[in-house]
Amino acid sequence: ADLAPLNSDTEKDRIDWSQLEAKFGAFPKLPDGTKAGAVSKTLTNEYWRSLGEGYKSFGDRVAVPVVYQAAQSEGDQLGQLTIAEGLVTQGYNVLLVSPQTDSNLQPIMEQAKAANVPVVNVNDAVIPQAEHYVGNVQRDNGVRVAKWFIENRPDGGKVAIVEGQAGVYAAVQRTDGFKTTITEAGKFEVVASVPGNWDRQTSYDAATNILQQHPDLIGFYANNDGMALGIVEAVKAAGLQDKVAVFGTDGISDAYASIRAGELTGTVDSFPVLTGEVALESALRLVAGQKLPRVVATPQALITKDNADRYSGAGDAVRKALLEDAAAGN
Amino acid sequence: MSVIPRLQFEGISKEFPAVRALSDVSFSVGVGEIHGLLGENGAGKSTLLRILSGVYRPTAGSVLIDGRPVTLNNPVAARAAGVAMIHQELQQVPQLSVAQNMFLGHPLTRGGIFVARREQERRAAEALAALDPTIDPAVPLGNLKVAQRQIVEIARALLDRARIVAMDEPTSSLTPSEFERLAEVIAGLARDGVAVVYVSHKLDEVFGSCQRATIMRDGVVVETVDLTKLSEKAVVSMMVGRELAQEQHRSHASTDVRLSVRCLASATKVHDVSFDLHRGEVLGIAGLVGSGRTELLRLLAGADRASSGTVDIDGKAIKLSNPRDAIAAGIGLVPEERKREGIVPLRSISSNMALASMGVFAPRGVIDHTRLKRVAAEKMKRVNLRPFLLDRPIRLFSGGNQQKAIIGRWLAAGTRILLFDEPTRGIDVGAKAEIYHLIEELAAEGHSVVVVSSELPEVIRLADRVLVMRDGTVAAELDRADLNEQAIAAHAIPQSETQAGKAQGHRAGA
Amino acid sequence: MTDITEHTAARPRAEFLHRFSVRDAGTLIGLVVILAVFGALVPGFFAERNLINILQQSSINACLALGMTLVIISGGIDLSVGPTAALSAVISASMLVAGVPFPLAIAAGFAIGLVCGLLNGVLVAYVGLQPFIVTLGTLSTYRALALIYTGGNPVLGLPAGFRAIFNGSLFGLPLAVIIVAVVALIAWIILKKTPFGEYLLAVGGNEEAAYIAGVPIARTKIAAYMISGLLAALAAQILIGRLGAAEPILGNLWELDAIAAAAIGGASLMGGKGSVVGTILGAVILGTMRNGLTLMNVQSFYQLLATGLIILAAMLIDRVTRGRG
Amino acid sequence: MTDITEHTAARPRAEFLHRFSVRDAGTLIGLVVILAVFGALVPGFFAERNLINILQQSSINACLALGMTLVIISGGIDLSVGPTAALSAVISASMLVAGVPFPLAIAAGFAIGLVCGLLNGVLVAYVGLQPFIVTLGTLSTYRALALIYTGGNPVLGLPAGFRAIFNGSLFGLPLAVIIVAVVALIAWIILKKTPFGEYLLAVGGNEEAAYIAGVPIARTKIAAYMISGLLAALAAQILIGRLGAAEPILGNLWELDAIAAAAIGGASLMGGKGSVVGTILGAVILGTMRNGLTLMNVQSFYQLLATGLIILAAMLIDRVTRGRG
Ligand SMILES: Nc1ncnc2c1ncn2[C@@H]1O[C@H](COP(=O)(O)OP(=O)(O)OP(=O)(O)O)[C@@H](O)[C@H]1O
Ligand SMILES: Nc1ncnc2c1ncn2[C@@H]1O[C@H](COP(=O)(O)OP(=O)(O)OP(=O)(O)O)[C@@H](O)[C@H]1O
Ligand SMILES: [Mg+2]
Ligand SMILES: [Mg+2]
Repeated sequence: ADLAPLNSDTEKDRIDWSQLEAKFGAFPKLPDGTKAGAVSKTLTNEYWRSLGEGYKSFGDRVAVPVVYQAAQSEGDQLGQLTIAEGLVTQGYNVLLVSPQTDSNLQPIMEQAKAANVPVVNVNDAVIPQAEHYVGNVQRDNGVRVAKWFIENRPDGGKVAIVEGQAGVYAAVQRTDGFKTTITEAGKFEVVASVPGNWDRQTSYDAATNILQQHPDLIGFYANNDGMALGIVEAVKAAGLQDKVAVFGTDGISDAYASIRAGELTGTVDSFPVLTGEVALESALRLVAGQKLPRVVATPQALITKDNADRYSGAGDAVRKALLEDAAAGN
Repeated sequence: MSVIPRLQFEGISKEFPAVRALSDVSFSVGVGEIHGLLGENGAGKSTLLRILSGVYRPTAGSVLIDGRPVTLNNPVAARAAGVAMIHQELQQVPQLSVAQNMFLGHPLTRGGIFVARREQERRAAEALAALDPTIDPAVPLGNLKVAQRQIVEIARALLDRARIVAMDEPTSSLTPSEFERLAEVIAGLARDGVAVVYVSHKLDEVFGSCQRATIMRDGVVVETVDLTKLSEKAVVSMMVGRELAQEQHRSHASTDVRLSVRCLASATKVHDVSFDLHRGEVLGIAGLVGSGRTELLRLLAGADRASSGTVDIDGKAIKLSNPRDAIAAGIGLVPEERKREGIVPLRSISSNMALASMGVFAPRGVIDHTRLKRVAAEKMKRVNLRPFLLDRPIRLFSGGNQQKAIIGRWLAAGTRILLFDEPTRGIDVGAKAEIYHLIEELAAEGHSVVVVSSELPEVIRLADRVLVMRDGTVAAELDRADLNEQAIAAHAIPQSETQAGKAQGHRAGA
Repeated sequence: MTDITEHTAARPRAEFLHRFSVRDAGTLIGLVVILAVFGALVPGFFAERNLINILQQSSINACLALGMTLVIISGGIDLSVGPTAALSAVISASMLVAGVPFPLAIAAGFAIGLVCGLLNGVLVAYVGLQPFIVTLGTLSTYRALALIYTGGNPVLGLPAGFRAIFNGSLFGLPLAVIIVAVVALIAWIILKKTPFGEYLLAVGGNEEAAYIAGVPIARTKIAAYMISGLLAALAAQILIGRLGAAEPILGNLWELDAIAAAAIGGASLMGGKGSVVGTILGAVILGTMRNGLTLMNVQSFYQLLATGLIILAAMLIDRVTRGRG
Repeated sequence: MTDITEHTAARPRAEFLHRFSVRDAGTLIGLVVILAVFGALVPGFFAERNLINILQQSSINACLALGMTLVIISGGIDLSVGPTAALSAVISASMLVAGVPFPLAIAAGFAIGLVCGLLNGVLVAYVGLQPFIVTLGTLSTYRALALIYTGGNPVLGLPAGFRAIFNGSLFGLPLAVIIVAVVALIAWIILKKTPFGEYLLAVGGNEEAAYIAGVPIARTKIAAYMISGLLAALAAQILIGRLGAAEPILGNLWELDAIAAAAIGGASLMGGKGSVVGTILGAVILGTMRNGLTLMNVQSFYQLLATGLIILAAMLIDRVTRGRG
């Protein structure tokens, strides 16, 4: 029987990452020689490199070798498919894939099934046929930033969005989450929602133009941190750094640095290292024969100057902080 | 000649932006007539024939075929109307084979889908047979020499079995004996009732083949004349609008050796060539097509690299690894294929002229345009450029005037040794006389000149001394006293007939 | 220095054929070297399964590169193949999802490809704009249309029957590979045996001469772009059959791979020159390289480096073995 | 039909100048139309501040496009400008962060640009490979080197003093704009007034004739690529000055914008033709468009559509006003 197409944000069969150990016990023993293969979008983005670090650190902890490959650019759909097919033929016991788009790794699902290799879809684009998904809720990303504005700027005002590449899943979801939430609040007006193409320079130029037209703007939301850092420079160049709040997404280290320096207002960290660890843990539990729910939700948090230190320490400290958050129910 | 002419031009005018190339041109060509079309460079001959073949549309006037007006909006329409044309500039695709070029635009097919290559090649070979049976219709056209390509172009026009064949300087790179074969072919066409319009700067060809000719000057018809009743001289003066002084050869050669070539050889065509060139001397080089003359000049001009041998100038050995070395040593080449090797089509006359002597015009790194203009005006006046428009892109000039600009290039560069490869190919009598005169003047000023030419009268007219080349070596050296066509031919043609038959592409040059 | 110094000998027919196969042989040698290197470094590289993978992974690029080759031979270039494919894909897919019969939906996809090519061709041939800039403009335009049509969302849930058409196997070879092989054969016949092939070479080789000879310049160019569009649409059908979904952002950067394949295969971007066999070899070289580097588990930055170096190396090998491109 | 049938006017000097300015006037009309449209649709579009914004945002593309124009005139193309800029940026930036004095770090960045251009030039001019494919290869290679050098991370924390160099203003104009204006002036002088300019036009116009006339073909081509590399490096310095960070992925798809600007400005990708004034206008057209569309808050899909259509429209206006490119 075919699975219903997965919607990672609304799927009922889900579990929060913090519950894994409670529900399924300590990490099980694995068959000898288990090895995992992983493919992600591109290493030119720190987010995906951090995800790989998570894979590696958990792999090291449980002595499972992990091969981590990535396509050459975010647009390279067939290249990523080629890589994934290579991993299937090479006989890994489990695959972790972060597809470029919802469908470009579709054939892998079938090939892997034929080869009896479980596949875990990790974050971002969602393969509809995916049996297992580990990741956060993309839409929630934008929602969190919108909520910050609603709380911290009670008078409302003009805001602008700088989007990622047109048509990319994460960009569409994040933008939509922010736009819908903030519009429903009533007092805000989204005066611009323009493409930044994941590109710092394009975002800089777009922000300059928007600020010039709307000097009374109160904030920007960018679909990733690179773009947000470009916007920060544009805001500074326009001399509006005290009036305009700028939010990014991903929580890359430069974003933290900028937040601490008081330039970037905030970012939504989705903890890629932790996500990598959780994803590999879930994948290996599958190899060990456990029946996990279809979606394992990983954490994210809105980082601002106030809480930056709490989330940027060593891996274990962050893990602890996030477990506390989970227990507290955010 | 029947009552209704096969071809009539009625009041044809053609204006290009800012240039009136033809005004009110009318004349007619009868069935089976071979009609000469004469005029200086830029007189408008090619423009008229391009109108006939549908490449240009006339600004006014009409073309009648067999008494009926025809619309010739494009080459296809002209072809359908029974017009075949040999263009002055070779219009060929080097990547395609000879046969494919000949059938381009109207290939023979099998079932309308596949090109019938074999059949095309067979028919192409048939058409080529009368002109040059050694050309293989299956080789890529780019592999042929210019002369062979021109023959292919002629053969292509014959394929069409047209009612009108327009030939725009079909023999510009052919030898006299090749012309003879062409003349027979043309006569055959005329016997079949084809009207032939024949443009050539070689008056003897026109007098030999045509009975009537139309003479044009500056875009208008001067007169349509009966050639049997006029002398060449009279025709020439009608063409140029003045009397052309018949100049005799004058030697300015001194005994100082300027250029000394010893045992020069290239990897391919040239073997063991040695000769001296004196100050003020005009040295002719004659030989059959493929005897290695062009390649020898290219070696001297640094365009190709020699595999062995030495070249001395004024007693000093020079290195020739590229044209810059040659230019620095005072050597300049006026190449054979003007369009391909001579001009930069989009650039002006001045720019084309100045290209080889930028250092002179830009002593401090920035071009002194006033000086360049002045020198260009001076040099172009000297070579008598017409029209005298120094800033006009060179591609819009007639071939003769392009050639003058290239000569001007070397004058501006202060070149002392000039190498001319077929200097008057496609150039009219007036300009030809000017170029001869120029060459002599240059010699008188102490320049040394080498002239490669397939036209023996030209060699004899100009040269103080002639080298005859055969199979890449100097077969003979003839002093002015011994200079005549028979003597040259005797040395140019390979000794044994069998050898000549074997060597492909060797055609009798005299 | 330049090709002025070297001139090819003029010789009879045998030489002509010889000369041509030598060009493709240059590309073939490049491929053999690459295969040998990977074969030595990667265990199991020569496994039948992997070789089939390489062919399958090269098939889409080969399909596009064939159309690109014809356009390049005609003296043009088609940067819009990716977005053409995307537009064709989303329209076919949404028809399929809406229950339109397969042949009709596929035909509609092909029609889109033809129309996209027609527009490119008309702008190049009749309006006289530069091919690079025309197709750069349509690159954005077609992509935008695909995005607007779908609202940026993928079209999911293609019927299994449709997917089977392009996903099957015949004689142990994936159908996609066979389809592309047939296309290559047809392209070869077109180029070598038909008047249209001659026209393409003539238009790219010497447009003025072609015009004077009566070659229908505009129609020839337009046909080349339409074929390129059609093959982009075919590639799109194969891909959505494989993926089971059509995305508006499909085909990103396809043009560069297709041009690289054609150029490695000996096509000259100045027009008038190109080879079907060479292009196919070029596409397989690129496919092999990706496959091999992945199997060697080369990190993506180094893969990028290898891609660049191998393109350069392939051109160098080609240059050395067959003379100036 | 083809350019055989129509020919541009020919007259003495006045006409010559006229003819040239007519070409650029075509591009200028395109710009004026676009300005007028946005002026009508966007309130405040003509505000001085916004016009300066447009110039500033066009300056980087203009800088690259100038180098591209010289390369295109010489008959080549340079697809590797973006990665060249990236490599130059990350190396300069990491030197700056390490405390190397500004002049030295900037000089190192320029040197990188020159070396990248040199490599392109040598492969094109001496080895005789096709420019498109050479620079396609180096496009990947240089990008990979930038990524490997930085491990994919941006280089942050550029000294404020350095940033001030490129971020300042003079006479109310951003320094970047002034720098690029100076570069344009130099390029114009090079093209119009120096032997090298004549050589570029000759090499692109008829390489063989240029060779016989003693033009140093190889050196001319190499110099064109080196200038293109140098200007890519300059663009990189301006950009990192503005953004305060150097990313290895900087300059993605810059080559397409630069080529579009040059082509809109009248450069012919067949070589031998191109104009500095036209290129600058082309870059400003593209910059104006981006600016105007952002101010109009056009949704991203429709922005893409507009980009495509405006490139096509600019070429059409240009074509109509100045005759066949
Ligand atoms: N396309 C064109 N545009 C502008 N002027 C042109 C064009 N073609 C020819 N001309 C001009 O028209 C005049 C006639 O040129 P045409 O080529 O017909 O002369 P011609 O008699 O064939 O000369 P030649 O003997 O050198 O071949 C010349 O002044 C030439 O410069
Ligand atoms: N038998 C031949 N068949 C075909 N091509 C030939 C033949 N002989 C010579 N050639 C061509 O001629 C070239 C060398 O001859 P070269 O041009 O130096 O002679 P040439 O005497 O100047 O001839 P031309 O009078 O045509 O200029 C060779 O490169 C070759 O392409
Ligand atoms: Mg003529
Ligand atoms: Mg010769």
